[in-house]
Amino acid sequence: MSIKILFFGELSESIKKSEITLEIPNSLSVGSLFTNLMKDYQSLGEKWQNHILYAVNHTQVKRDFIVTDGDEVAFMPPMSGG
Amino acid sequence: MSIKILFFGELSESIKKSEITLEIPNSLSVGSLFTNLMKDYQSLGEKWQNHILYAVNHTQVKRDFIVTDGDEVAFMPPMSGG
Amino acid sequence: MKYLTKQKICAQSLSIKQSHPNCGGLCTFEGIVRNHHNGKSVKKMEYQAYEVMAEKELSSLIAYIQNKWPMCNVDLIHRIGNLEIGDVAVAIAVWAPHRKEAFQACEATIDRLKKTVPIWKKEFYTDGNNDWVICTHQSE
Amino acid sequence: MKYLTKQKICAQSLSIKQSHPNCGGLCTFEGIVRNHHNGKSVKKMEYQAYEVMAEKELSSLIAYIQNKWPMCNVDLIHRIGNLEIGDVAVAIAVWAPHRKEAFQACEATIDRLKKTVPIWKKEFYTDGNNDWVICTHQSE
Repeated sequence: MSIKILFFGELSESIKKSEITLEIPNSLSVGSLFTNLMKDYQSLGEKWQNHILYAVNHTQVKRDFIVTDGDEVAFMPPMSGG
Repeated sequence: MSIKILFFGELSESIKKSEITLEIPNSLSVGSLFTNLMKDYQSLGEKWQNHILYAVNHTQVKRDFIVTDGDEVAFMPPMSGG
Repeated sequence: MKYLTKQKICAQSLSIKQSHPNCGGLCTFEGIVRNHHNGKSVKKMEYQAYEVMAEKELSSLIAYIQNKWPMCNVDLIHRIGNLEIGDVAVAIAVWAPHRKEAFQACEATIDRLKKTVPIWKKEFYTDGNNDWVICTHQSE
Repeated sequence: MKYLTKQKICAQSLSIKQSHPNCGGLCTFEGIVRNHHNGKSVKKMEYQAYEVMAEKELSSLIAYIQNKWPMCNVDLIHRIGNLEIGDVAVAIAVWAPHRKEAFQACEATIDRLKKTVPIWKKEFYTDGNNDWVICTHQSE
């Protein structure tokens, strides 16, 4: 299945990507998706592991939320608007 | 001695005066001054007795403050600005 | 007159006079003539001040607030005379490095203004009656 | 874009859109780019948003506040893109019949906005460095 993934703020800047589309064979949680994606960026992954916020289709979700085909997933640093 | 007296708000409207100048023989407190002046307006005097605020020369004072020659005394209902 | 005026006022006219590059927050308050009070339908208001003393008290009020919140910058203006529904009676602006102080100082300014500044208002109702407002100094 | 904009903003531009004759108080807050943060000298800021979600969260935020303070009317706007010192990043306006609710609801709006709306800011310092702001959600 096909998942669109968005990165924001420092996270996006660090991995030099703001958006990717991923083909994944099985359903998995947003938390696992993040861990898998961060394998190439180990120190970054560890830094953000406990602080990252997850959104699926513009709604914040917990790390065990399971993605489905066509979802738009966002990995977000803690918000700092205002 | 000569005292200028100002009335404000409902008090001024009720007695139909906003300013008078009074010649008084002896020093007296602003509280006594008010009681004396209100003799002609008994029900009004009783209504305001415990609510009136006193100022002398643009500074709020307590009812036992003694006026002196040339003072500007103000009798003020509770403030309602803003 | 410095803090009193008979002209229309708004918080924005305070803002544009000021620039505080170290301040990250601006909280403003406008007290507006509303169309009802204590269940009565209000048509207009008349504000009367003991002008000389009110100017002095408004100046003292600013000094008091800036002393209590030393990082804050406070400005204000109070209208007197005849006001219509929707007109701004008082406008207060507080700049502060952080927002919490801006909110606190702005609310403290309007709370204290109502207690210390010799201004009185008279309400004119749609039924033709009128009344001086007797302020209980609760939230209103 | 409804609540996000790349143009200059101010609370006054919210005010003039609104008329609430039953409201006696208007409290506004402007978050302004200041020239310092955590001891560093700031030159400018860049605000980035997850735009679709931010619009949705800002709309939800207004609904949340108006549900909690049913007598209040809330409007807001948040700027994104490049901001200079003194520029307004966010402007919030709350009209209420009584002032206490206006202050409470306005402060609650900016507090909650900082936690729920996907916007991030990067500070550019006068020494040439830059950093994304990591928000602790204390008063700032």
